[in-house]
Amino acid sequence: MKIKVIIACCLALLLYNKAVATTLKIANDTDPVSLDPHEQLSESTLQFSHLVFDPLLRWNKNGQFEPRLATKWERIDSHTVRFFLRKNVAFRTGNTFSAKDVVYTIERLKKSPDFRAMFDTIDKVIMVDEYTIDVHTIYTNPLLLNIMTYVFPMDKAFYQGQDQIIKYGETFASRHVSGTGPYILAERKLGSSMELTRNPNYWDKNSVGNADKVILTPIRADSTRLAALLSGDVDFIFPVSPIDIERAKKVSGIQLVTLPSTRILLLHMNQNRRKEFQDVRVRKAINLAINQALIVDKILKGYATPAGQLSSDRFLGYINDLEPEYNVDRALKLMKEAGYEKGFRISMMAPNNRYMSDEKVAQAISAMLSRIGITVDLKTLPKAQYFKEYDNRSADMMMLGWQSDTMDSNNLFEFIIACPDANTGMGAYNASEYCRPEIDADIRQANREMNPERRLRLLQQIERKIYDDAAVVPLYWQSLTWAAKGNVNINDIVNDQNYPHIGDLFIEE
Amino acid sequence: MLIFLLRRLLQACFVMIIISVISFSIQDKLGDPVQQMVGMTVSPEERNQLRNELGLNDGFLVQYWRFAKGAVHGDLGTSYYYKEPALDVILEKLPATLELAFCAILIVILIATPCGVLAAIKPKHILSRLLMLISSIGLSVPIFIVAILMVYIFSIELNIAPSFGRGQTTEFFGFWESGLFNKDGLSHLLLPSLSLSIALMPIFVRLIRAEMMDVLQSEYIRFAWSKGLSARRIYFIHALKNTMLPVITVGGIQAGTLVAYTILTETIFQWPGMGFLFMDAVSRVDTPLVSAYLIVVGGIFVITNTFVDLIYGLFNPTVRLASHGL
Amino acid sequence: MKPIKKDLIHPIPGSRWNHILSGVVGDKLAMLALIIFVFYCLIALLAPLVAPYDVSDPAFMDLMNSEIPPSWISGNSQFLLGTDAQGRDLLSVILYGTRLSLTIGICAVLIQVTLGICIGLVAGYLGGRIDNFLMRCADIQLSFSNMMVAIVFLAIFQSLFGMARYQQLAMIILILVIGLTEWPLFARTIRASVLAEKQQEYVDAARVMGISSKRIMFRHILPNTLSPILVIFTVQIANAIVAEAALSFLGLGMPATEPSLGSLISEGFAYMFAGSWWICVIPSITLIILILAMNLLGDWLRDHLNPRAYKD
Amino acid sequence: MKKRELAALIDVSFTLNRGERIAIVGESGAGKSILGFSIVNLISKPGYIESGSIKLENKELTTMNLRQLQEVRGKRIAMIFQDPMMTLNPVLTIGNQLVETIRSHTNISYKDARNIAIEKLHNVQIASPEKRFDQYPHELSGGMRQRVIIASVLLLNPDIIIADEPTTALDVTIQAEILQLLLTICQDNGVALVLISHDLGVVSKVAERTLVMYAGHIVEEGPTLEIINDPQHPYTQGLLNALPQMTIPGQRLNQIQGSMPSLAERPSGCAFHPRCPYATQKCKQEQPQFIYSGVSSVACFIIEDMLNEFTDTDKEAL
Repeated sequence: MKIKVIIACCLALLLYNKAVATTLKIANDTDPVSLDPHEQLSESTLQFSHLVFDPLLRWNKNGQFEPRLATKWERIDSHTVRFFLRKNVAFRTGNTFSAKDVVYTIERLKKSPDFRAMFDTIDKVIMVDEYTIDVHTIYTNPLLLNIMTYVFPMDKAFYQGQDQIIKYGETFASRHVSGTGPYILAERKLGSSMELTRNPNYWDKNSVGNADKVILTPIRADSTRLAALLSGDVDFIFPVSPIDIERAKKVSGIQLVTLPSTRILLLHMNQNRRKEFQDVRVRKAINLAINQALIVDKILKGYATPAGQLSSDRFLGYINDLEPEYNVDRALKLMKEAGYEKGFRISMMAPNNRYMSDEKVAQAISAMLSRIGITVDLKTLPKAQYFKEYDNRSADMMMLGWQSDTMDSNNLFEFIIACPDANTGMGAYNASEYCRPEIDADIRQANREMNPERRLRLLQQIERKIYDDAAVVPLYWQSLTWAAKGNVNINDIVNDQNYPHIGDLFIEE
Repeated sequence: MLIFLLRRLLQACFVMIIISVISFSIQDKLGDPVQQMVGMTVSPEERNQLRNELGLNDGFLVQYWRFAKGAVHGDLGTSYYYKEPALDVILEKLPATLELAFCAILIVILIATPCGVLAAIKPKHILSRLLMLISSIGLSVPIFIVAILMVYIFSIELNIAPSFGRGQTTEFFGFWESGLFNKDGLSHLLLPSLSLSIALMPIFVRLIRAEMMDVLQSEYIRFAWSKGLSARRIYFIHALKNTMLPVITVGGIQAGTLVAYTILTETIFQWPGMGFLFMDAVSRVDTPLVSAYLIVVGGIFVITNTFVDLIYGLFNPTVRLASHGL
Repeated sequence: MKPIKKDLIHPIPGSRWNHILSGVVGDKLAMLALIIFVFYCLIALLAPLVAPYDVSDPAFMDLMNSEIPPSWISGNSQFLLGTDAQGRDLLSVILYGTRLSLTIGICAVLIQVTLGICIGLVAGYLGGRIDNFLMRCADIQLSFSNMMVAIVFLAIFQSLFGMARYQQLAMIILILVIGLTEWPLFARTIRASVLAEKQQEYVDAARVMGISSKRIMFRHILPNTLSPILVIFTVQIANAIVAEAALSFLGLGMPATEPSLGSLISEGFAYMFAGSWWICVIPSITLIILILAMNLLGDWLRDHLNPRAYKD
Repeated sequence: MKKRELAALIDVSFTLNRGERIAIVGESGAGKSILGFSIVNLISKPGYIESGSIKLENKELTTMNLRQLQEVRGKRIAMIFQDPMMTLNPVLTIGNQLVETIRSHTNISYKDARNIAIEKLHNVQIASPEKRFDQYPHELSGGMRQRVIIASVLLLNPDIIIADEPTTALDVTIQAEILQLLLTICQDNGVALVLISHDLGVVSKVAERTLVMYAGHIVEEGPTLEIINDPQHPYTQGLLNALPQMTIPGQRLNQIQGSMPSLAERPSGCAFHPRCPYATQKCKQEQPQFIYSGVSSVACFIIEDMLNEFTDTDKEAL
């Protein structure tokens, strides 16, 4: 008798399957560290923020600002911008969204260790009325709107009083979330999955998004992630490794979308460690010896854009005619002129799990440098160890990938090119130890220059100086690729920042 | 019996102390946890500040003492990533790993025992020769190649079973997330447990065969034959029972190997168990989690070993338990 | 009735080797396995001479040649087994990889043997508390799979030498890691054999004659325990190579600049589904054949020498 | 290279009458045990019976299939092995091992089988058999175990018991008890006994008839007392001389020179000739035939010659 009951129970459990309307299963590479949108400035946190929260404004596919919770904005004076907020928006908790929440959020951002650097420029936020705010900056800031894309208003009534941001340990905000976004977090298993349901009271009635349920699973290995899509376990994956794209394209019922991104991969040549690198001819020779086009073609299978400068063509600083140049003969001649005809030996480090095919790129580069007599002792490390070494400047040559937070060239220059200064944080990732005070002055000026024309000239001037000086070796701008089943219209919702607007994702039946 | 258990307990403590020292000493050596916690734009001072708060700048002994004090109270530190007590995080993943290991062992027992017995009683039979050849090949193909092939064939080409994760789980007793009781969970279990068992199978087939052949040579088996017993009774009662003794011992030792295999299998199949957690923790430099994992695995080994000895005692009446200790 | 040991002379090792050799010639499968093993050893030793390209040559790695299929598909006779994603000649890389894998395997097992023999002899011969202690240590050691030990060791070595020097020492460290983790297997076997041998009359006799215990251990007991060691030795080399491959697969083994068979497979894995199967499949087959040969050899040795039978 | 096949027994032939007790004697390696095992076809692999015939009441045993053999084993012919420590399965209780023997041959209920087993245990003079019934072999002493084995052999009242060195592994005091027990049981139940031993002392107490084996051959056969009092074959003489009681105190034991050849090194002609003090050229070349010497049947050229001489001189005298 007992056995029969047990068998019956087992059968019931086996047959038990929830009937779900439209479920979208997504696999990406990492899940957010915390539910607190202000705890870590990382791609996965921002992807999550776009699901559960709404920004004041966001970038659309064409690189224009699209109003979200801010319906419009206007510049009042050189230091102030006024934002008009959307009415009739409610948080998950039912609290109504208003100006107090935005003020609260920006003030919280100013306390966040990760976002502080960006929001330091904001002096104060003033509530004009319940749906209007004025944002005052300390000095004129041409990039205020770019920064405001990082403001995802949080529910003040929900968080207030228990909103501390702690990098370790448990906080209220890291466990609980209340936003205005298209989805509501239903369940989260850290490190293995996250389940969200559609917000029934979502304010954006025009959104075509129709997934009732979203399940996000992080899958670390590129090939496993693709296998999950091909075997039908998930509907939408990103990123897709360039190696697998060709194969995935051949599979029917699978669609791929590729967009060029603004993330620049580059090499630093440490001038303090090696006197050879202080010679501009050597730096030029190295630039000439590296064949960016071949790397992009062979290793990244064409899913990147060879770079001769730091700014991508979306940025102001981009100069049309700065193309990567490959010429071994000239490189050899330059080496000879510099007195290093016999070459020399350098050490090089690169991560092996941070960027797409980073290790292979590094290997290819060391092979290319050997053509001009530079012997490279290459070490590749997992990212956890790599960035420790990076901070110590442990090798003569180091690889770095940089995505501009503000979608502007100056962010690149500030962190990668400016003279290292521990006090201001300028040049924090300048592993070249390259220092040109006049470039620093330009960078500072560009940070405040409100005239777009003059600002463009300033940024291009910096870009050209870097190029002429061969300060670093730009490699390529990585492309982003997403893949999904044919009935999932990802084409409309992806963008070059890799924050897919899943709230607007339409799934055909 | 009591003395045996007490001795075992003492040993376990000794072992755990050694393990805790080792696992603690690797903290801070795997990379900088602070680097992983903050964004790219955070200044060095702030990082140092954070490091001070975490106590990472104290001396080794100070840190160890703090760690040991906590460990006694079941506090193995707080995972940097999960922001929860490391022990809780690991215990939460334990059911997944145990279910995987359990299913793999079940498959191994169900298949390896008859195969091993067959190969032992009919060593010249074509089937046993084939079996031994297959087991030789199986022994020679590394588990990660097996796993890759399985994903490729069953998941991508044939689309029979899912290639990653655990699928739907049902909760029991409030803490045990089980995937054994629904179709989705079982289908997810298929490939990982199969590839894990394929890795273990050859070892056990060979072991059972060798031990069985050894036992079949023994006097008491010959005496059993001389008594005119049926072949079935001799093989499955007289011989198998004696065969299983060393198999159990080796099985206990294999527990360590099983842990290694689960790391590989879980990594390839994204099985959300302890091994996957461990590799994740290593790559995230979540040092409290790494050392907690080492301690938990060490503990599991000590427990299984004790159990193996106890079971050994049950199976083998000749063993006096007390003589087995230090 | 127990046969009486005729005298104090232990079995002569020379005759054992003849015994093995004559047996190998008789068994076709064992012969094949031996030939394969010797072949691998030879190409590993002679890799620099046999390989069509010099891997240390700066021109060896040329992205222009990347992912060329094996010559029977591409018709390109320049690269017999094709090239990998970096444009390296796969044949040359595999030859050097085999050399590395075998070196790591054999050296690691040599460490295991040395440690295992010493500990096993001491434990078995002295017995008592020392024996118990050592065997407990063996248990503890076995509880940690070499993968975990590897991570611990890698961390310690890294902090000792610094990351930069570490990768130059990767091979030695791998040898140490694998060598230090599997000694209990040898130690247990030796101990068991010693315990069995100890009861034999000739050991008693040797002791009565006033031969020191060290001498008894090494001159009298050790030669008699060689058979099981030989068997385990063969199988352990295979295991060590697999362990190295697994560590490399997890990204803990040899650096990509000096690939072993395991790191080649792991690297090629990404290309497996992308169409360039040979980058993963050919090293895998190379590895599997080597391991299979070692295992067959070990099996055959086990059956042929029948270590258990040697006790009497 | 083909593996060599070696013959362990050559030209061995004897008959056993109902209720008769015979002994097979020889050094280790003579083939005594193989002879014992081959009777019930229990030779361990890779050994096998190449040719010959073993009959039990006109039923050929060598050609029987396993099922038929199982009928014979235990029920008709039972065996007692050399080492009682190794003969009982260590992981099964005594009772279990006794009952299974009964139940595999008859359709008796467990309870009845248990009663029979306990009765037999009682018969072999085991104290408190009910208690022993549930114990494991390792809880019993060596002598005790041999009694259990004898009890298990008696369970089905077999016609023949083959005892392979049943007392070798036991203490001398217990040896005598076990032998006495064996003898009594055989006499009481009319069971035929094949006692395999290297010890002529043991044999003399139990067996009516003795077969002496050397290197796979029977070299002498006859009534036990006659053989012991007047051994004919040089090998039998050597065996007897080697017994301690045959020597004067203080004198060295009379060893037979050399040792038994292994199967692979069996010499030509009479296998004993390298060790035989009387060996002639003929011994090295030809295989001697059995002849009746008046005391026993012997295969030896020396005896043959002596007999011939004797008859010749007899004739002359006549």
